Amino acid sequence: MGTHRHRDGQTNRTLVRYIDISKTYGATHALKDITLDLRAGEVHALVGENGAGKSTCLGVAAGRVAPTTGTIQIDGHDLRAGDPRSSRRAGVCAIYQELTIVPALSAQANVFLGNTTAKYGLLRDAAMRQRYIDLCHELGVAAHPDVPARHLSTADQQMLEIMRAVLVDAKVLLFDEPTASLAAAERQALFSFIDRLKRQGVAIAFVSHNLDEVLDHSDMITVFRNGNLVESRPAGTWDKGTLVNAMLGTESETSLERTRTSHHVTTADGIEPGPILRIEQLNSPRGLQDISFDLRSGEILGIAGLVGSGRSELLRALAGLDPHASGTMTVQGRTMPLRGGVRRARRAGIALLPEDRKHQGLALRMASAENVVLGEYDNIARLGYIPPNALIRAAGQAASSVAFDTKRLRDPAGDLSGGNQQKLMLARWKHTNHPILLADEPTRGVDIGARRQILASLEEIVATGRSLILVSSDLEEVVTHSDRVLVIAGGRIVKAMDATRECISVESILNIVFALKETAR
Amino acid sequence: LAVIALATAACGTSPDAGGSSGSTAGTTKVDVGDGQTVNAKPVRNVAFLMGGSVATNEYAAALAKGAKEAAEKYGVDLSIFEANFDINTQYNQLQNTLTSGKYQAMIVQPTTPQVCKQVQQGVKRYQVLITVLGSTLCGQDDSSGDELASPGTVSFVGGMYNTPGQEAFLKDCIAHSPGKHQALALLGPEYFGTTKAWKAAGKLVLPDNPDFRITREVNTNWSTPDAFKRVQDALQGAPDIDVIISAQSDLTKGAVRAIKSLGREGKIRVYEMGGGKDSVALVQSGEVYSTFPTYPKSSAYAALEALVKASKGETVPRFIDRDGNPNGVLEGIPADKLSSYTPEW
Amino acid sequence: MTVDQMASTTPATTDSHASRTKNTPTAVALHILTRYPMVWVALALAIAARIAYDGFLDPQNLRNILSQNAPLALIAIGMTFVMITGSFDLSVGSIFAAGAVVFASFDGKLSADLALLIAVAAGAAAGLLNGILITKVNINAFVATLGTAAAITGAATIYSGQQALLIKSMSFGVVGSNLIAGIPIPVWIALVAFVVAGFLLSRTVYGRAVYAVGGNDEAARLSGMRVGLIRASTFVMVGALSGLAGVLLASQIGTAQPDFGASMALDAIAVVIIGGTSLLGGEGSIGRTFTGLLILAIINNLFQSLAFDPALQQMIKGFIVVAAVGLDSWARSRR
Amino acid sequence: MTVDQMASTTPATTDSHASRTKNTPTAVALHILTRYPMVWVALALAIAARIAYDGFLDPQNLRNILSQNAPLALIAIGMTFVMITGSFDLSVGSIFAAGAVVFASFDGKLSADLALLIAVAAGAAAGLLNGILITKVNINAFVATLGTAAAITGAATIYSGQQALLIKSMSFGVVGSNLIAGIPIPVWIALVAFVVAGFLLSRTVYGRAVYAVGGNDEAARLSGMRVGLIRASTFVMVGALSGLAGVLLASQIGTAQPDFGASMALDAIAVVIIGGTSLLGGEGSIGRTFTGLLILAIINNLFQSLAFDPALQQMIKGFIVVAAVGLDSWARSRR
Ligand SMILES: Nc1ncnc2c1ncn2[C@@H]1O[C@H](COP(=O)(O)OP(=O)(O)OP(=O)(O)O)[C@@H](O)[C@H]1O
Ligand SMILES: Nc1ncnc2c1ncn2[C@@H]1O[C@H](COP(=O)(O)OP(=O)(O)OP(=O)(O)O)[C@@H](O)[C@H]1O
Ligand SMILES: [Mg+2]
Ligand SMILES: [Mg+2]
Repeated sequence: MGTHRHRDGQTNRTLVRYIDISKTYGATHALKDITLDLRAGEVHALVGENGAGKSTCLGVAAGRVAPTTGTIQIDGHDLRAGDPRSSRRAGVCAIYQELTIVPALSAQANVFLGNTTAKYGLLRDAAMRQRYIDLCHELGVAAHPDVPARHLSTADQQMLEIMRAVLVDAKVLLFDEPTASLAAAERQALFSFIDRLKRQGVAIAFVSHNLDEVLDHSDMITVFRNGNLVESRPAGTWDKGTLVNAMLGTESETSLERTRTSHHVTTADGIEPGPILRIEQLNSPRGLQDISFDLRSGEILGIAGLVGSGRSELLRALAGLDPHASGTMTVQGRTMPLRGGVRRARRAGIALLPEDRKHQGLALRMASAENVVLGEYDNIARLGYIPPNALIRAAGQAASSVAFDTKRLRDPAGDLSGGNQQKLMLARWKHTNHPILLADEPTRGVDIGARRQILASLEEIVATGRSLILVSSDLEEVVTHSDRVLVIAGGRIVKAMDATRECISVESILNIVFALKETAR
Repeated sequence: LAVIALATAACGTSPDAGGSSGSTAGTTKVDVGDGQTVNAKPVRNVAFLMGGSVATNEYAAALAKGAKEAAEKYGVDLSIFEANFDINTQYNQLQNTLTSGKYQAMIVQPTTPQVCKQVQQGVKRYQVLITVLGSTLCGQDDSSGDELASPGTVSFVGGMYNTPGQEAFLKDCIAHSPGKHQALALLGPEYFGTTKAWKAAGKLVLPDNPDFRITREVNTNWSTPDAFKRVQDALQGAPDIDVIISAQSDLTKGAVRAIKSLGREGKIRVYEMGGGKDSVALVQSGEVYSTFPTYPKSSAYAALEALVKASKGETVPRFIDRDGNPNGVLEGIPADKLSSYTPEW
Repeated sequence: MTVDQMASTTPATTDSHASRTKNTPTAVALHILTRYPMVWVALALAIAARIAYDGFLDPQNLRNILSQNAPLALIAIGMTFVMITGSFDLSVGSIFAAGAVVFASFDGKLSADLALLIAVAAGAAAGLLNGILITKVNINAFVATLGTAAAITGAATIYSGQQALLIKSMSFGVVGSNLIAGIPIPVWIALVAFVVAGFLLSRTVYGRAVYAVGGNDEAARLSGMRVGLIRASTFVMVGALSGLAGVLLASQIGTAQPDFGASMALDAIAVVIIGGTSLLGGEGSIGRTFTGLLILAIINNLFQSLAFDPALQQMIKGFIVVAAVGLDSWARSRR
Repeated sequence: MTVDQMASTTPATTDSHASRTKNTPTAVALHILTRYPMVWVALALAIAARIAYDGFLDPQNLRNILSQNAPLALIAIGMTFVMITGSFDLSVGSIFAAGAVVFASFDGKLSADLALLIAVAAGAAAGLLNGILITKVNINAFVATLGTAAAITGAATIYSGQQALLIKSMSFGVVGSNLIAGIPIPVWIALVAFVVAGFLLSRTVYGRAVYAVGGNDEAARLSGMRVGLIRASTFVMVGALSGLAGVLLASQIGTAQPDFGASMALDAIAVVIIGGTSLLGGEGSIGRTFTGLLILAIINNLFQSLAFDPALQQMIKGFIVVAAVGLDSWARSRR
C-alpha cells in the first residue's frame, strides 16, 4: 500500500487552508467566515449539530461547493472553486455523506470511477480486478466485483466509496460521516486504515456524530454551530462534555442512559393482554429463517445484529415488501400471510421507516412539507379535498415535534442537510397514526442533540400505546431504549433478551454475535 | 443471425447474371424512350406502388379499384403496396419488389421525385415494365406532353396534377372570376410535384391576367386540420382575400370550415381540384363554387392496361393525358353542371 | 415559531403554495413574473406579435388562437398529469384522431352528445390499455405508447372503412363551432379543463398523490400508495382528454381521418416542457402548461397570419422555443 | 467466502462482464439467449418471416434489409451513446436530412469524398450545438433538440433552394450503392460502426465514463469527470453519424430533400429501447441496439415485401413491438 506513495513524510505541513470562507444558500448561511487548516499527518474531526455546516465545509475543499466568498489553498496554491476536477488534481479526495454510487455500474467499476486503470484509453480489466480484490482483502469487504452496486447493502456501498478514496493517491482525504452505516468491525477496519494513511502524511478530515469515535481517533477537533466555527483545539483538550456544550451552546447530557422502565400495558387485573403483533415461521429466500416473535403493545423491541445479518430484510418483510416471504403474522388478533403487500400491512397498522432515505424515503425535488405528508393525506383531506394551508399546517406540526426547523418546510428536501432529511422522515411518521412502527436506523446521520430528541419522541410514541421495532447499528441505542432485544445473525434469531429480567449491555450482545461467528468458522 | 444473413447475402448470385439477359424466347422488345428498350416478359404479376394509402384516402381507394378492374380484365395478378406518403417506405418497397423478381411490370405513383434513379436502374437490371402515375418520376411535373414520361418507363398517366392540368384549372378559376380579385392558393408541401406544377402553371397564366392576383400561397401537409388552421390565420392576416384555390379536396374541407368559422361564407369563392363525391357534396351545398375533376379510377386502369399492351408488343402513347379518361373534361364543375357529372371517387 | 407565522414567510418553493405570501393583486402578479420567467416570455411575444401584426389583438384573431388550440390544450393538460408522474405518452395523437373518427362515424346515427361520450370513452379505453401495459406489464412508456399509437391508428383506419368521414348533420357541428357568450364552445371546454385540472392537482389528495408518485415512486409505494393505479389513471385521463380533443376537432372542421394527429404527441409534450414542467416527474403545474401553450400559440398565429416563408418560419420558431427555455433555465439557476 | 472465490462463482450480473464465465461457444450462445430474450424474439421473427414470405432468405432480400437499414443503424448507434448518458436527441432526423442535402448540393462541384466529409462535419456541428444547449445553457434535451430540429430543417430547406436535389454524377452514387465483396458499402460502414462503437463502450475509459455519467451524473462530476463534455461528445457523435447516414441515403437513392427524416428520431430511439437500453441512462449496450434493429428491420421487410393492408400492418407491428418488449421486461423480472 505505502509503496506507491511518494511523499516527503513531513508532517504538520498545512495542506489545506480555508481563508475566510463563507457560503450562503439564499437566506441560509451554511458557512460564515471559516478559517481553518488541515495539516499533513493529522486527523481532523469536524463536529456539530445537523445543518451546522460540516458537509459544506468539506464540500468546499472537494470542489462540490463553490464558496460565496473566501479562498481555499491546497498545498499553498489557490484552488479553483467549485470544480471537483481541480480538487482531485490537487490531491483532494472526498467521500460524501450522500453516497455517490452509480447504481447500474458494477462494484468494481464504481471503485474505479473517474480513475480507471487504462493504457491509451483502453481499460485494463485484469489489473483493475486484481487491485479490487486486494483492496477487498485489506478492508474486509465481500462484494463480488461484477455485481451491480444497486444490489449491495448501504454498508457495502459505503465501503466501495472508501475503496474509491483509497485508490486515489490522495494528499488530503475528506470523509463525511463514513461510519454512519458501518458496523463495529468495518468501523475498526476503517480507522486502522485511517491511522496508516495518517502515518504516511495524508491530511484527513472526517465528520461524525459519534463523539466517542471522534475523541478516540482524531488529533484535532473543530466544532461548528450554525455555520460558525466555534472552536478548534487538539483532541486531547476535549472531552465529551465540553464537545457537546460547544456544539449545542448549552450544558447538556453526554451519554444515552437507560430511562425506560417497562411500559407494558397491563389490564386492571394484572393480566398482560395478547401481543399486538405475532410473527410465526417467517422464512424468506432473501435469507430469513424460522423467525417467530411477539410484539406487545407499548413496547420497544430492539433488534441487534451485525451488518448484513438481515435486520432490514426482516423489517421489510413485516412491512409487506417481501413478495417471497412465507409465514403468517397476526396483527391485533387478525391473521394474515406475510407477503400480503404494503397496503395490507399498512391497513393492519404497520408502518415502516426505511433505512435508505434517498431512494425509499424522500422525493428530493419536492418540498419538505410535501415529504412529511407523503402518502398520508387522510387526516388533512375532506372527501379528497385538501383545504389551503392544511398540508403545510399538518406538516408543520409533525415537523416541529421532531425539532425540524419549520422555516425550511418549503425548501426542496434535497437542499436539506442529511440529518434534517432524516428528521423529515420521522416527521412523516409522527404525522401518521399506525399502532406498529418499524424503524430502520432512525438516527442515522443525526446529531447528538437531535438523536436524543428522536429517541425521546420514540418513547413518547410508545407511551401512547403504540409499539415499535427498533433497528439500529448503534447498539447503545438499542440497549438503552428497548424493553426486549432480539439478537439476529445470519437471518435467524439467536437470542431473545428481556430488559426487565436481565441487564442487557452492548458487550453482552457483541459477545453473542462474535461467539457465534467464531463457532461458524 | 446477422452473420449468416450477411454471408448468404454476399455469396448470393448477382442478379444481373440471372434471368433476363439477351432477347430470350418469350420476351418482347419494348421501347421505353430515349432509345432504350426492355425485353419484356409476359405480364403475370403486377405491383402497384402507391404513394398514399388506400386506407385513409378515397382517391387512393379509387386508384386501387381501377387497377383491380383492369387486372381482372387482362387476367393478371395485382399486388398493391402503399407507401403512406413516406419517402423511405416507397424506396424500400421498390427495392424489395424489384429484387424479388416476382413482378414483370409495375405501376409507380411516386411520393416525390426521389425514386427516379432507382426505377431507371431497376428497369435496366431487371427488365421490368413500368408506368408512372400522377406525379412524374423524375420531377418534371412542370413540363408537358411526352416530356412528362421519364426515360426507362413505358408511359406516364396523368395530366391533372401536372402543368397542363394545373394550367387548365387556374384558367378555369380565372374565367369564372371576372373583375379584380385577390386569391389564396392552398397547396401541399413545397416539394410535391403538384405544388411545383401549380407554380409553373401560375407563371404561364398569371402574367396575362393582372386583375387576378395570388396574394397568398399557403403550404400544408395535405391534412384537413392543417388547412383549417392555416386558412383561418391567413384570412385573418389578409382580410382582402376573396378567392381560395385549393389543390386538393382534403384541403378544401379545411378551408370551407375556416371560412365558416370566420363568418365569411358567401364572401369568398372556393375553387378546388378533386371532383370526388365529397367535393360534389360541397359544390351542391354551395360552399365550393366548382370542383375540377380528376379521374383516379381511369388513370390506374389506363396504367395497367398500358403495361399489358406494351408487353404484347402494341404501341402505347408515352403520355396518357387527362388521367386516361377519354371524356376527361378540362373545366371545373360548378353547381349547374353537377347533373351531368359522375364522380370517379 | 408557529405554523401561522410560517405561512407568511419567504417565498414558497412548491407551486401550490406560491403566491400566498401577500395577497394583493400586484404582489401576486410581481411574484408570478419573477418566479415564472415564461410568463414574461409569453407577454413579450404577445407585444411583439401586436407590433408585427396589426390584427393580432382583434377579437376574431384571439378567438381563432384560442379555438385552434383548444384540442392541443386538452391533450397538454392530460399530458401534464402523466409527466408529473414521471412518464409520458406518445399515443395521444393516435387517440386524438381515433376520437375524431369514432365521433364522426356516428354522424346521423346517434345523438351528438352520445357520440361524444362514446368517443371520450374510447379514448379512455385506449389510455387504460397504455396504463396497463406500462404499470402492469412493465413496458417502458416510450415503446408502449409508440406501439399502441401504431395499433390505434391501424384500428381507427379499419374502423373508418378506409375513408375520410364527413360530418353532415348540424348537431354534430355544435360542440366544435357554436359560441356561448361570444366564445367558441371548445374554448370554454378547454378553460373548464384548465380550472378543474389545476384544482385537482393542487387541492386534492389525488393531485398530491400524482406528485408523490413522480417525485419518488419507491417512497410512494412504501407509504402505501397505489403507485400503479395512480400512474395508470393519468394515462386514462390523457386518453379521455385526447378523445375529447378529437371530437372537438372533428366537429370544428367537419371531417375526420385516422391520420390527423401526427405531430400532436410531440407538440403536447413540448407545450408542457416549455411551460417548465420537467420530464423527471414530481414537479410542474397546470399554470405552467397554460403558459407554454400560450407561447406556442402566439408564435404559430403570428407566423401564419403574416405570409411568412415556411422554412424561415420553422427556423425562427425553433430558435424562439430554445431561447425561451434557455432563459427559463437561466432564471432558475439564478434563484 | 473470500473475494477470490467470489470472482469465480455465480454468473455475473453486469453486461460488460457477462459471458466471461465459461467461454465455450455453445455456453456463450446459451448464455446470450437466456439473458437476452430479445435475441430469441429476433430469431423467432426471422423464422416467421421465412414461413410467411418465400423470398425472405434470398441473398438479395437479405442484402436489401441490411442496406435499407444501414442509415438507421448508424443513427441508432449514436443514439445508444446519448441514451446511456441518460439523454436523447430528437433532432437526428433533421440532421440526417440536412446531411443528405449538404452532400447532394456538392454534386458536380466537389469530389464525393470531400462532400461526404463536409456533410459529416455539418452533422457534427449540429450535434455540437445540441450539446452546448443541453450541457452549457442547461436546456432540457427534449425541447432543445425539438427546437434545433425545426431550425435545422428550416436552414436545410433554405439552403436547398426549396427543391429536391438530384444527384447526377456517378461518383456521388458510389458510397451508397457499390458493393465490396458482394456487400453494399453502407452495410460495411454500419458494421464497422457497430464494432467500433461496441469496443468504445465496453473497453475504453471513454465508454466507462459514458456509463458513469448516465448512471449518476452527480457522482461522475464529483469524481472529477467532465460530465458536460462527455455528454456533449455523445451529441456530437450522434450528429456526425446522422450526417453520415444522410450521405448514405442520398447516395443510395440519388436525391436529397430536407424533409427526409421525419420519423427517424423516434425510430432510432425505439430501436435502442427495443434492444433493451433504458431511457434512464447508465445501462445498455451496442449489442442490444443491434438486436433491436434486427427486430424492426425484419418486421418492416416482411410487411413491405408482402402486399399487406397497411392499416393491419401498422396494427400488427405495434402489437409485435409491445409484445416483444413486454416479454423482455417479464424475462428480466424473472431473473
Ligand atoms: N444545495 C443546498 N441548497 C440550499 N441549502 C443548502 C444546500 N446544501 C446545504 N444547505 C444548507 O446549508 C446548511 C449546512 O448544511 P450541511 O450539509 O453543511 O450541514 P451538516 O453540518 O453537514 O449537517 P448534517 O450533520 O445534518 O449532515 C444547512 O442548513 C443546509 O440545509
Ligand atoms: N436488493 C438486494 N439485492 C441483493 N441483496 C440484497 C439486497 N438487499 C439486501 N441484500 C443482502 O441481504 C443481506 C441482508 O441485508 P440487510 O439489509 O437485511 O442487512 P442489515 O442487517 O439490515 O444490514 P445493514 O446495516 O446493511 O442495513 C445482506 O447481505 C445484503 O447484502
Ligand atoms: Mg452533513
Ligand atoms: Mg439495514
